[in-house]
Amino acid sequence: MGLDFTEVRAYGDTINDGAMQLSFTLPVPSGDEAREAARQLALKMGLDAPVVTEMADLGVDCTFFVLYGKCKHTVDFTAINIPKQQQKVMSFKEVNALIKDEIGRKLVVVAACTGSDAHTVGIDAIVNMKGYAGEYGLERYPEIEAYNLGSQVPNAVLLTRAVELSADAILVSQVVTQKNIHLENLTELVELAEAEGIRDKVLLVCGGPRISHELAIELGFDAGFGRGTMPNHVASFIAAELVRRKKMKDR
Amino acid sequence: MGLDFTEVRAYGDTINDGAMQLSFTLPVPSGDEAREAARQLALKMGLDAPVVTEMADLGVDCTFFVLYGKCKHTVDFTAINIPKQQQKVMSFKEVNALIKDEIGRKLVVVAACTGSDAHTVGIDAIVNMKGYAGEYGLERYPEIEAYNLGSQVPNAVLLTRAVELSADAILVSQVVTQKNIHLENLTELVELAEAEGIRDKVLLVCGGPRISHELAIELGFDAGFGRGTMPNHVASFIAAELVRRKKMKDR
Amino acid sequence: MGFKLDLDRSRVDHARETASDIADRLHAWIGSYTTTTIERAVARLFGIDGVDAEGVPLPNVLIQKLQTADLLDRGLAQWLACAVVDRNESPQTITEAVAVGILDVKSIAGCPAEKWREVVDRMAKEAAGSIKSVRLKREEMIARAAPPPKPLLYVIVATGNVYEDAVQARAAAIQGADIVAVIRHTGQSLLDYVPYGPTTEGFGGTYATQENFRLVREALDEAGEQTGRYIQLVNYASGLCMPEISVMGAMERLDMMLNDAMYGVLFRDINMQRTFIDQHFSRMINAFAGITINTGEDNYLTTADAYEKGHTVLASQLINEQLALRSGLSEEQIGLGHAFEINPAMEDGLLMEIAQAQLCRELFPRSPLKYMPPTKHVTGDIFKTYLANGMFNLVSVLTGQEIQLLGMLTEAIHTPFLSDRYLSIASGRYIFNNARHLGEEIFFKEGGRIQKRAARLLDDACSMLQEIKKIGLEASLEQGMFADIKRSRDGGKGLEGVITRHEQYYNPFFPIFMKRQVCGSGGL
Amino acid sequence: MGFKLDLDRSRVDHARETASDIADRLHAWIGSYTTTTIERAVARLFGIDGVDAEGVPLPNVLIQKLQTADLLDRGLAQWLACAVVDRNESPQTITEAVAVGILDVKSIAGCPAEKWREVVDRMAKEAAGSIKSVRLKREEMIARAAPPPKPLLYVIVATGNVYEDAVQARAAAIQGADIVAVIRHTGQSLLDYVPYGPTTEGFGGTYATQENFRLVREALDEAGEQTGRYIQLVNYASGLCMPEISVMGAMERLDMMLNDAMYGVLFRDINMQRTFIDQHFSRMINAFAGITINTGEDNYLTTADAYEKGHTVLASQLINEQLALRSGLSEEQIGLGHAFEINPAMEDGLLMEIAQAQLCRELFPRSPLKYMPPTKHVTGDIFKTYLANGMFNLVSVLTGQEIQLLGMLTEAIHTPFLSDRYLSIASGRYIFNNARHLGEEIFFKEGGRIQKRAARLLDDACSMLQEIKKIGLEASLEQGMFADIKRSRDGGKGLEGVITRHEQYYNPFFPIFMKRQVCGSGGL
Ligand code: B12
Ligand code: B12
Ligand SMILES: Cc1ncc(COP(=O)(O)O)c(C=O)c1O
Ligand SMILES: Cc1ncc(COP(=O)(O)O)c(C=O)c1O
Repeated sequence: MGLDFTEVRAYGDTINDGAMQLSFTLPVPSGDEAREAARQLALKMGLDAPVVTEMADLGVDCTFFVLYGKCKHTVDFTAINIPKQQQKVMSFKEVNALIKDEIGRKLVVVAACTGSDAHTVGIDAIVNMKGYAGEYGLERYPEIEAYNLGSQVPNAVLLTRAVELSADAILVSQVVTQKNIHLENLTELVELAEAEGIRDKVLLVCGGPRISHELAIELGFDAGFGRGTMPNHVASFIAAELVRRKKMKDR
Repeated sequence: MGLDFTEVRAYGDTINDGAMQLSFTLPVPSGDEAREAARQLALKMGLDAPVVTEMADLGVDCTFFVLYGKCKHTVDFTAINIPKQQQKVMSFKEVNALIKDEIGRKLVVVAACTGSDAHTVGIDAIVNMKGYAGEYGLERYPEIEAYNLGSQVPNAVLLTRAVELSADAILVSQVVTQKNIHLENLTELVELAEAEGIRDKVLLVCGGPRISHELAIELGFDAGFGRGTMPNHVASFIAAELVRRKKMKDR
Repeated sequence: MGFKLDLDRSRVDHARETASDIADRLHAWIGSYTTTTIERAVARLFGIDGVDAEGVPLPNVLIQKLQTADLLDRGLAQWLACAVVDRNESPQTITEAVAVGILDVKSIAGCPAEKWREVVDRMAKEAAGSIKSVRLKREEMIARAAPPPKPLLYVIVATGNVYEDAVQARAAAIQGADIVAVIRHTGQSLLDYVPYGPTTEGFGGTYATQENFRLVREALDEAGEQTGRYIQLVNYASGLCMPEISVMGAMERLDMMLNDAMYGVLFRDINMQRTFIDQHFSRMINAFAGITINTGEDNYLTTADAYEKGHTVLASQLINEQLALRSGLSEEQIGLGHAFEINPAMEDGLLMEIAQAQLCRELFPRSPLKYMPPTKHVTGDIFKTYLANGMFNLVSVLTGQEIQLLGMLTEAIHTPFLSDRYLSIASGRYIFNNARHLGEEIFFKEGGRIQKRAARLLDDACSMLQEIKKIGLEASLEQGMFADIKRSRDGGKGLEGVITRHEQYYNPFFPIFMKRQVCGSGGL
Repeated sequence: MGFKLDLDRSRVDHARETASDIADRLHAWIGSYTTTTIERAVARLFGIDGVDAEGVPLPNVLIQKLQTADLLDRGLAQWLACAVVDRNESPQTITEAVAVGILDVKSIAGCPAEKWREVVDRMAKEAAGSIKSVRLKREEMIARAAPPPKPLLYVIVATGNVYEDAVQARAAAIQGADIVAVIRHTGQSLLDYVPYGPTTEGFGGTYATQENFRLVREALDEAGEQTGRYIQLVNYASGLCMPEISVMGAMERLDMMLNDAMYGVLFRDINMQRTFIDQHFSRMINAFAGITINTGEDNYLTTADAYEKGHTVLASQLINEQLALRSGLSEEQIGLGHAFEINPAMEDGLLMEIAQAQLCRELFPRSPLKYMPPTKHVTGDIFKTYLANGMFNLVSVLTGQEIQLLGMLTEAIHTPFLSDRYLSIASGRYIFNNARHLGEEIFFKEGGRIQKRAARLLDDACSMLQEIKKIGLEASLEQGMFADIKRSRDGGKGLEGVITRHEQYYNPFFPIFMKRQVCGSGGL
């Protein structure tokens, strides 16, 4: 299968056929005209030979479509490179050892699910004793002192607590993303931290199903973690990063 | 919901949000880069804020994606108009009456599933006694003499039979559409008919799940019928059209 | 729906009695308190509505004033009656006077007990009468409509914009939904007031306001007319304003309310005393209004592991049932919740789901059980999620569930699109029809995996209830026995709204709502 | 898989005996004929392969020449042996000489019977030996591999390009498919020869050629290595070249062949005499090679109505079984086909599917039943189709089917995409695991809808078989008793290839293949 990675195409039945499936609703009454409208929209998106395979009347002059077509567009795969978590993942043992040897005191971590977000399962999976999928949570780390403030914590409250506890790292979870409320929430935290002049005294880490490291960096965090994160991933980052910073200061 | 039919957008959660679902495969190994490639492809298609919600490794350096995004493109719904079957649908009784009164002889119809296509269920539904979903088939019409040549009939054979029987109408079914074999098949029939100089002596009608009246006209047929066609739809068209032509001649 | 699990009925009775003791223990103290929202609910019942110049709801303005004036411990009713006698104005006018500051609540002259009692009871009768007429209206409409086959198709709308909700609710109804819920704005449950008027901005859902209730009710009645059916409307009598929202629902002919005795405590960190006191009056209102309540045990399984914690659902259902009965709800009005949340990767997981669903059915034969879809383990693979929802629908019709909250293929992604809802309804209609009588056709192997699982769940629920009876429901919440979530007795939001009743405290609606006999059509 | 339908076993035995009589009646005459493709198959067994200048396969060239020279009625074997004795060259060299025209088939001197018999039998033994060694290779590989749980996941690839097929087949195997079939080019079954070499152009599928078999076999063995499993390869011994394709499959280690006694007649309008004669030898080869056959009763339900014509499937399965046994196939090698094709809009349709599937299971307890997915009623709504396929998978694991041809969510649209196949495998793995022991857990109500339907199907099948026994299988086809399709005795394609045997006709492979005892691992 001759493949040119500078011009990658979608692949359905035969290589480079560009085949794709779409589904969407148009606010127009069901019928031949609606089908044609769907077809035209697909053409504008760069789909050749679009075929509406299903058209369903949604009852309020709206029509749902399933459509197949062949996408003309290509992607240059060779040009893609993504900012990645450089830190290699360490085990529970390794992390604790590192902290003990290199920092010599317990690290303080404050975690919360901020704003109006009440989805604690994710942050609990990272922080609570029990942990996630068999991996111990941060509370279980002898070298980490973890405080889980729970859900719906205002950014201000979170920061005050962090200062009181002179936290080394703040962990925020954002699960609800409707209308980009998570972006607002996260941005606000960074701004508050800067306003209070503690931004560079503490590691800011966020996570959630729609969070990527890339996004976190953009928003001014030190790291971001997405779906399927394990407690030791986060612990590894925090420990290693703090060690790095300590070393830099010590010079 | 303020709607501008000259600029219709897809509708997911809130009107004009442009929300759409895509799924496709890219011939690249699964991973962050693959996800980014999928995102970039969606951007090129005019999707804002594309989010890959599922990425699955297909095992042979191919990756499957489910993606949601917001389509920028719009369609001018007011500008759409489609060639339609003008003929109003008549009942079994009405059709027979019309033929009896206006033409005064039985109409001869020859039907077949042509080329290598062996999908007879559709054409049988139209032609055979039994019919479809309770509607009698053409064989059952007292005023129609219907010959069903069955499946895998070469176009040449079909035409010869049509001439022998001096058919008023030829019905072709095409169900297999892979590599547009149905287009080839149908075009060939029209060309042969013209070559043999019988094109205007007979009504050419085609049908199949991927056939539309529009397409049929393009290909040089007199009519085309798609999914869910009933025998009386076809009968109505044939009878009415032949009456129309007769009247024109008689002037 | 025959009994197929060969359960030890004595265990069942024993479990129920234990739950009853737990409820009694709670009722031993909640009767000595009222709350700000209960009194605001009374204000609303007396027709007090609207907002002041700053947009604060008048019920809040009035109750706030009375609380600061230390008058609230006797309840709003007494003061209001005296004010009516004193000024001979309507409660609304009186409240407006208080709001603009031309009337000081302390300035109201007291009046003889028999006098204010007589006034209060008359006003309360009227209020109750208008709620009753709403209930009768519903009953008429249902009588006229085509009876829907069970399980009922329940979908949610959550655009954040009530006008768009109305359109999408109508669409769902036309597509075949029997029940439509408008999910609330994410943060509303933490507001100690109910927003006012139509709203167009919300996250994760739309504000519950009386006007929003009315607008969506209108849309659904329209769709009902159009399709010859009656479409039920649902909202949430939960959070810091449980009784007030029940009043609004009673007035605007909502048909169901999510109205759990513990959800707010566990999932919204609302103070447990506040919640237990509020839920009692809130549920009385629903009972009287003929509204079916939904409980929230499903949430335990989205938070804790569904296989390990299946028994906590049963224990909670039994407690919710006993508390609900004590607020005058009939069994047919108690839509106990549970869910299909076992990890789909589990071998024989489907058998375990069947066991749990069948067990709920057999424990609560008259309850309109509310069955919640897979959510926690579904992913962005919309095809797999669509299939999992189909399996959920199959188990539902197989085990005779009543209220089917249809799963969305995009559950892991966003709040439902118009088309997501359409597809979920299509799935429900297909499966329920295609497997209509499967439940009648199938039996379970004696002592097989399904029966064993059910027996095990029942045993564990019994032990859990025993433990709770020993330590009390409050302590069980402190220990995190539900959903692995720990809540302290005095922690959480809203404790400041709890007020110890004066021995002369009077709320005319308690006797009226509790007297009433079980309303026949309660179950709808 | 216990018996749950409470069937009247005497009816079952009676049905089987009737089918046996029908098969006997057919075997009373097919033994007096041979066909061009049977003799070409013999040629291939003797190692004759390749094409001439015009690209005509050498087996065709040779048999064609013998037929025109009126030498074919004694069978190829005798002539070929004499030629070998006469010229002392290999069959291949001899054929090439014939092809280029330097050898006239008539010019071969006859030789004494004992002589050519001895030569023929030696050559045939060698041929059989090499096929046997392929079979042993398969058995070794299977013994080494992890035994797959049932039902087995069966998918098709159909790109038209063998190299792409190979990639997609490997992908499917890695994703978890146990069996991969390469669908044939739409028109191939009507070709009276087997194309040669690797092919990259086909409609609806890829040409079945020996080289294509080899290439995909290689790809699957690779994937098998990689995953520690044995992946089965399937093709189609059907159409005008049934026996030849069986030979190719035997040589290239195919594991399954679609190999029905009537499919070609009904769905490809191939002459019935030709087909009945061909299928017998074709199946002997499969039997000896340890190949599992699949029959095509599913096609009846895609053509006629699945609910009304359910019994025709059973009647056909019983006939197919009897004919297969007469070709030396063991029950474990007879993968009888049926399908999940009842209109999904039918109330309780799922119960009817369960009844039919369970009935097949109980009628043929040792057959590796092949269960075909919903196709006819699925539409371009890929979500609904995906769900319907999930229900199909559930019924399969519930009723203990063995070979699960996974449904594609795009069945109504196109031949499967790479991702369509992935999703279908994901569905199968999810449902089979999540409901693994459901079959053991569930019983059917006595005299309920499911048992009634099964009994009814069995009765109707009995009556149909009675009728067929009376008029004969050929007449039943003339009357359109299967799939509503009528075929005349002398109509259809390929009759010209039927030759009456000379009394000295000899085919050394009949005795060799039929002698053999049922091969243990036949069922795989
Ligand atoms: C469980 C659940 C609930 C439970 C929450 C219980 C609890 N105690 O958490 C309940 C029932 C209470 C609930 C309520 C609501 N929910 Co909710 N809920 C879910 C559900 C089903 C599962 C979420 C979950 O637990 N996933 C499992 C965990 C382990 O995964 P995770 O959160 O991704 O966490 C992992 C990683 O992301 C990462 N991670 C997460 N956080 C962090 C933080 C850090 C620092 C790090 C390093 C890593 C990290 O590590 C974790 C482990 O790997 C999702 C749907 C879904 N399937 O995703 C909807 C969902 C998230 N909910 C939703 C909504 C809208 C709500 C409501 C607002 C609905 C309403 N109006 O009532 C309410 C209100 C809640 C609120 N105020 O926020 C929407 C959000 C839509 C959107 N994208 O904005 C979803 C997607 C459902 C839907 N389709 O509508 N919900
Ligand atoms: C049944 C079926 C078969 C049966 C056919 C039996 C028979 N006697 O017809 C069997 C099993 C034999 C078969 C075989 C094959 N099939 Co097939 N088959 C189907 C299936 C499942 C249903 C088709 C059907 O009967 N629909 C019901 C009828 C009533 O609907 P209809 O055809 O659309 O007809 C209606 C209208 O279109 C219209 N109409 C149709 N014709 C005409 C003509 C006129 C004049 C008019 C007015 C109207 C009209 O009126 C009808 C009534 O409303 C479809 C998948 C699907 N669900 O569509 C695949 C499908 C059509 N088959 C397909 C393929 C590839 C094949 C094979 C080539 C596979 C193979 N390699 O073996 C073979 C070979 C067949 C061949 N040589 O053509 C593909 C075609 C892919 C494509 N788009 O090109 C499909 C889509 C399945 C798939 N996804 O792969 N098939
Ligand atoms: C019982 C119950 N009450 C309330 C809610 C939601 O209410 P809120 O608006 O507080 O999120 C839910 C939703 O999960 C629920 O299950
Ligand atoms: C039994 C059987 N044989 C053969 C085929 C297909 O073979 P052909 O290549 O002739 O279409 C099928 C496909 O449906 C089948 O079911």
